[in-house]
Amino acid sequence: MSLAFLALALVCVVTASAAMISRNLIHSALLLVLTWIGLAGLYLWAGADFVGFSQAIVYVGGVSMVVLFAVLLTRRQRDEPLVLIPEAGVGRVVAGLAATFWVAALLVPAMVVAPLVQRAGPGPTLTVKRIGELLAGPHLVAVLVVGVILTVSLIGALYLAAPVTAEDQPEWDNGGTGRDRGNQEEPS
Amino acid sequence: MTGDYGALGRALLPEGVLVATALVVILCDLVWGRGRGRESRVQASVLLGLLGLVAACVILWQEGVLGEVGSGALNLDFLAVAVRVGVVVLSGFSLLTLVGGNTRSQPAEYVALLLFATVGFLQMAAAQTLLLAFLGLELASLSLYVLAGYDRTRPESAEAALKYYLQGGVSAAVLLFGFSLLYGLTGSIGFREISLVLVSNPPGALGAVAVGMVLVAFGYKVAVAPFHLWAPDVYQGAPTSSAALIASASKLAGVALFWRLLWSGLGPTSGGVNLSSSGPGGWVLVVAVMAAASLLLGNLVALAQRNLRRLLAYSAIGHAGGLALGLLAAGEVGPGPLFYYAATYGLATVGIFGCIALTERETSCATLEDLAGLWRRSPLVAACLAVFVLSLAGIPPLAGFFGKFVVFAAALRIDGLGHPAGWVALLAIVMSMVSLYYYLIVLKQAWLVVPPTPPRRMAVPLVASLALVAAAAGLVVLGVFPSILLGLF
Amino acid sequence: MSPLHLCLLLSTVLFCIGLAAVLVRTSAILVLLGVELMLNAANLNFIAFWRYGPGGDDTGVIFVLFSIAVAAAEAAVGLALVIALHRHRRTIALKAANQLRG
Amino acid sequence: MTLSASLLWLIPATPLAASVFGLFAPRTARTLPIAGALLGLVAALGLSVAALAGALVDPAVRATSDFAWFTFGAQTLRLGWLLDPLAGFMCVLVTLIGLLVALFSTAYLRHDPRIGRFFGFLSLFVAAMLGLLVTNSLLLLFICWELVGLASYLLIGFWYERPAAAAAAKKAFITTRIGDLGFLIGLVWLHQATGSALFHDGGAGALDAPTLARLSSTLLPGGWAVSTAIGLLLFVGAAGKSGQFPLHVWLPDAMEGPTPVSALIHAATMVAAGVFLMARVFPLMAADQGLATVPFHALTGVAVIGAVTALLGAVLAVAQNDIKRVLAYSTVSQLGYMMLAIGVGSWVAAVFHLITHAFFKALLFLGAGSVIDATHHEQDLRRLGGLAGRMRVTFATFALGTGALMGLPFVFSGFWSKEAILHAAEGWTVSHLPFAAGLVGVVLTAFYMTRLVLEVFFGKARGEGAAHAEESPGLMRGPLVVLAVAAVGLGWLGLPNWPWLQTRLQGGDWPVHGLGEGFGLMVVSTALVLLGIGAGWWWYGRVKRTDARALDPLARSWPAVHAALAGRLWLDELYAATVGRAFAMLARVAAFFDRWVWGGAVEAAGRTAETVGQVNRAVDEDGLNAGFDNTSEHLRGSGRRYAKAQTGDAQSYLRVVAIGLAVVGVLLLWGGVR
Repeated sequence: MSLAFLALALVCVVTASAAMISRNLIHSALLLVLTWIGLAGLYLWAGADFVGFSQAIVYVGGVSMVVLFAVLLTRRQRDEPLVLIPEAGVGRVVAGLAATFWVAALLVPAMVVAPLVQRAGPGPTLTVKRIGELLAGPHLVAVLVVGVILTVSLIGALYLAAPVTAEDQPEWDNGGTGRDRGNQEEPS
Repeated sequence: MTGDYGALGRALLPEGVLVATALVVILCDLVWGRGRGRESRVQASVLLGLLGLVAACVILWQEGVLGEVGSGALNLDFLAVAVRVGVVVLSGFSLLTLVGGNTRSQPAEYVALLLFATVGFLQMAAAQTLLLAFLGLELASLSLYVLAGYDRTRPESAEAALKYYLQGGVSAAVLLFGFSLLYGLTGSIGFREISLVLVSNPPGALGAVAVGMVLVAFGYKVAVAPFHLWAPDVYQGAPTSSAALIASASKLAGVALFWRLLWSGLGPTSGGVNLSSSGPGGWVLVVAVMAAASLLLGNLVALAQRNLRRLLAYSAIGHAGGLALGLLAAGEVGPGPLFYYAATYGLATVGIFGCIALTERETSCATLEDLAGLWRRSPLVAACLAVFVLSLAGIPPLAGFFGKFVVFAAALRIDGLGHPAGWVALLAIVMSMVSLYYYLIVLKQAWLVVPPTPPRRMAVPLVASLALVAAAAGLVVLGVFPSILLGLF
Repeated sequence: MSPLHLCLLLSTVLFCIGLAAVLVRTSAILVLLGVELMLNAANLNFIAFWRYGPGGDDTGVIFVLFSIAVAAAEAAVGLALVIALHRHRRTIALKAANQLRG
Repeated sequence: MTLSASLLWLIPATPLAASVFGLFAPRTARTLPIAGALLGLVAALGLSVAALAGALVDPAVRATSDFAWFTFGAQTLRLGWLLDPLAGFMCVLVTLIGLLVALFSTAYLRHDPRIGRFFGFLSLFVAAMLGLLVTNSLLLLFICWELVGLASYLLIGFWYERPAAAAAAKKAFITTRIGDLGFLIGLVWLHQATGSALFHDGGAGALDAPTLARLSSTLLPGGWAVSTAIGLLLFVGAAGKSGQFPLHVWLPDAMEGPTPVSALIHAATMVAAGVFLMARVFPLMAADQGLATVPFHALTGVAVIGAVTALLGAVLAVAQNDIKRVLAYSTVSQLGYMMLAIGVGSWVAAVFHLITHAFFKALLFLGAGSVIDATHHEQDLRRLGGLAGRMRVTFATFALGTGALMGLPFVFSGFWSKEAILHAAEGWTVSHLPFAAGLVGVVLTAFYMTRLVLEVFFGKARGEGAAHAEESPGLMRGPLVVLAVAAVGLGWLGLPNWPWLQTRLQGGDWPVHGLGEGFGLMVVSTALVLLGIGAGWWWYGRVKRTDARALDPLARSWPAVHAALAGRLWLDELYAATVGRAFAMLARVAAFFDRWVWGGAVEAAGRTAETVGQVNRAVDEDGLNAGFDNTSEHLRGSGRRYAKAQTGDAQSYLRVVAIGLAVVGVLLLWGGVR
């Protein structure tokens, strides 16, 4: 058991917890970037170099940027003192933590007692060339599907995030929010 | 390895056609549609999309059963082909609801996303590794999130999409975690290899957690209680044709995927179909509980609904219980009854959404009261609606009755009442009686109630009416001659 | 406790932290980040099992590569949806999205 | 000319074609659907007669013709047609009465703008009933059974503008669905136990002797035979359709439909289906008779319910003021007699009575329709009167029908069929209570029918409608005369010493008992009829009613009894208080569990008190005076309570997912994923 692992694990847990507790959205996002870096470090430590670099590039370089964009775009006013998250009510916090507790109570013992076979000695190595062969061979279908997924997310995200234009208005207005009706209880 | 590429190319041809069509639709709209009226752009996009779907359907039919391709990643067995044809047909009907419906902006992107979602369904129908199952699920889900939130003018649409997304995202994360555990337990991601390892090595507590996580995702995808909560909100808030797609094709593909995953992958953990030897246990028991909860909850809550779409959603939750029951029974009698139930259910649902889409062109179609006098506005739509609703209610000789019959009979055939599935089947029979009450309320509104203001006749586009009649006729024909579908298996 | 068990424990802890964020935080963006954390935890499992597990093949690593891509796509769509919500309700508090009910 | 079994499907197919034609014909064409329906019925009648002729060539032989409906894997589901004298007689009965009712309706509904649709539904109704009769498969029988229910729903609710009609249609549909539930469960069970959906299949069918031996020898926990349980479940279905206690509540309300529909429902189609089903599956019902160890025989249950219904219907008919309601309760009572006959083992007597009853009850209903039509829709006995002179044909035929229903001796058909039933009941070894109930019912029947005739046709007209009534047109009188002839003459087909009908139905010898053997019983029953007539005359004949508002003579004598009877013994209210309450409690208990799982422990704690409060309130508030619809309202209320769990808050949904994951995981661990 290496010290490096413990250190990285500590970084991940601490930053992730802090990110999830912080009341400032920007702080949370930045702390989470640290978590991602920590995870990338763990991958490197385990010998999965390529995955580690991918994690760093995609998350630290990509996802975090998208998050920051979203944070900035959803500020109410330009001069708003950075996005403070409203307090969750006590009930919500307690109910949410209770639910999490039950899941943890299920998962943690199962993980700890699992009788797993472990490989002795040094871990496997995986070269980039081998990854390339795998992607072009047995996992070719998956590569194609991921391509489509990325296309979908590109089209979808651009469409959804774009501002509403005049073209969006329906030609026939049938009372817009009409679908809200019928939720109310009938008088009984 | 290179020899495999040819077979793979053939197997993926339908997907390729759909992706190409999607891109062509967008391009065409950019080039040809510039400056044209919205109606013609919608028609052009739908027409192109439909062409793509028809082509895909023909190719699927022509190719038939190809067996395993892509190094065992996909298994194009008989069920896969049947489900693939089924989802393409249901996607086609969902697309057609766009013609009659209250048209929205940027139809080309909408059609393209619908086609991408169909590609996802096609993957789900054939996936035989955890990786492709996950990717197919995600492709379909991501497209559906966007489709659900496609109406940018209505806050309900955004809200529905966000709720759908959040529960979907959590379910996907849970599923991925479960998959990682399965990989760890068996050292493999192929369903068959997993099954082989699980037979010889009991998976223990970690396996229970992994199976539970898979069941969470199953519950989400098919809207089985208690993972159904997104459904009413999404049915209500999403654009009509998106809701139709979510309710029909997505469900059929989900059922097929989880049938394969649970039986041919996790079969050894099912606790056995024939429990008489070992006593109840495994996921069969849990799915039975979920099915019972769904049946009770969906049908009872549907009784209280005044909103048509929410009523449909809760009835869908009830039917999801039936699908879960069919999933159990599939271990004994094969996936035939399950497929029949899911396909005919999807057809009836997509038909009802078609009727809603046509109705809300001119007036709002939200509450049950909005249906009042439908038979005066359009006898054709009202008649088709009656067929769809009665099929859902399980009135013979429509396909819905037969779907229920084969599933219940199959569930009882496992071991009569000696098996939990038998009891759930009994409950399902009782609940199908309860469901009749609210289905009749829908029909009463459409057929008997006279609206306060004299209704105008509504204009029904020819294509839309043809589609409705085709769906209704399909339900009648499949109900009278069920061997058309069942005989295949 | 063996390294594999420690890795699993770490991933479980991360999974639960993510879940807690999803269930407790009011900001839709933070909820999305919680989901991302849960996905990351699953990825960590794959790597751990690849490194220490019984299997001989490399599919675990490949799986992680794909899931990273998918997670990124999911994040993009999710954040776009949050922006869409914000457009209507002028807030990203999840509580604002409760018009559909019953 | 005879009709082979393979062509039996033509019999239901002709009215079905007519109904499709009638429903899709343009609304302006009024005569086309009528002509189509009449033509279809005439053709079906001809085919039925041919089929019957074929069946009578050798009554002991059952002709079946089966076909594979679909094949699924190694399994093939076969359906088929079955021709025996039972099916033949019933087909002729249904088509003949259907035809007469249709003829009557052409005149009765001459002013209705939707007469085309009416005839479409009517044809569908008859077609479904015919399909039910000629099938060789319980599954196909069930499908037709459901179609009969659907068509009756459409016909009872034909005048949907009237809220009472809509409510009655709903009530009929829902009540019979409760029965259908039993039927469906029994059907699925039978299918699962025998692996065959066919009745007769060369030894492998569900009603063939080897299968029955297997079913009756398989025992359930508690010593019950499987055949007993399945038989009782099927009887629940038959009880729903045939208006047996306690599922009879829909039948009187079904009067809201047009009167010809009532005639059809009460005579030949809907209610006959239940009796027919029992006759058809009689071998199954009787399979446990030979077993001494079985704690309960299926037929015993049938006999008891039949006796209760026979008595109850007659009692309730006494104090009704609506002419159609009196007749409706009388139908309930007569159906009770039929079930009683089946219960005591004489299904042949039941079918005999079914046939005679079909004719005279159709006659009585059409006669009532004639009165109602002539008096401009006056149905209240108290506002009628003195019609004997003005409507001679109607009166004469109605009187003949009354004689048949009472069972006036020797001349009328009802006498002979009722005698057959009472004779069978007398010989039942298990108990004599059903026999006694049958005898009491005879008195009551004579009493209420005497009252009906005296109030409607004698005395002086007490309302506007009755004062200016004129005889109905020829198209209405014609069917009445035909039915009257049958009501008198049909009984001669099944005399005790010349049981032609019985031997044909049985397919073998029927024990002939000469007039001498049954003579004592006949004397007793004749005396009872005379007693009933005398009592009726005592109360309603001596002093004629002169004012519509005058108190009922019976109410003057015994006010408490009359009030109880007029309130239909508060059975509807009892249902609301028991069934409705039970559903509500169930729903609340379910809602409680639901919340507990959904909201997690924290939310549940706060809401337990609330749930307890709700249960409390329900017990307090829901008094005994709620109506039938409360049952469904309770169900909806529980749904509404569930729906509140859907708070709209996305995070509460996600919490449910998390809790659900934990619960599923625990369930899996507990169940033991091996």
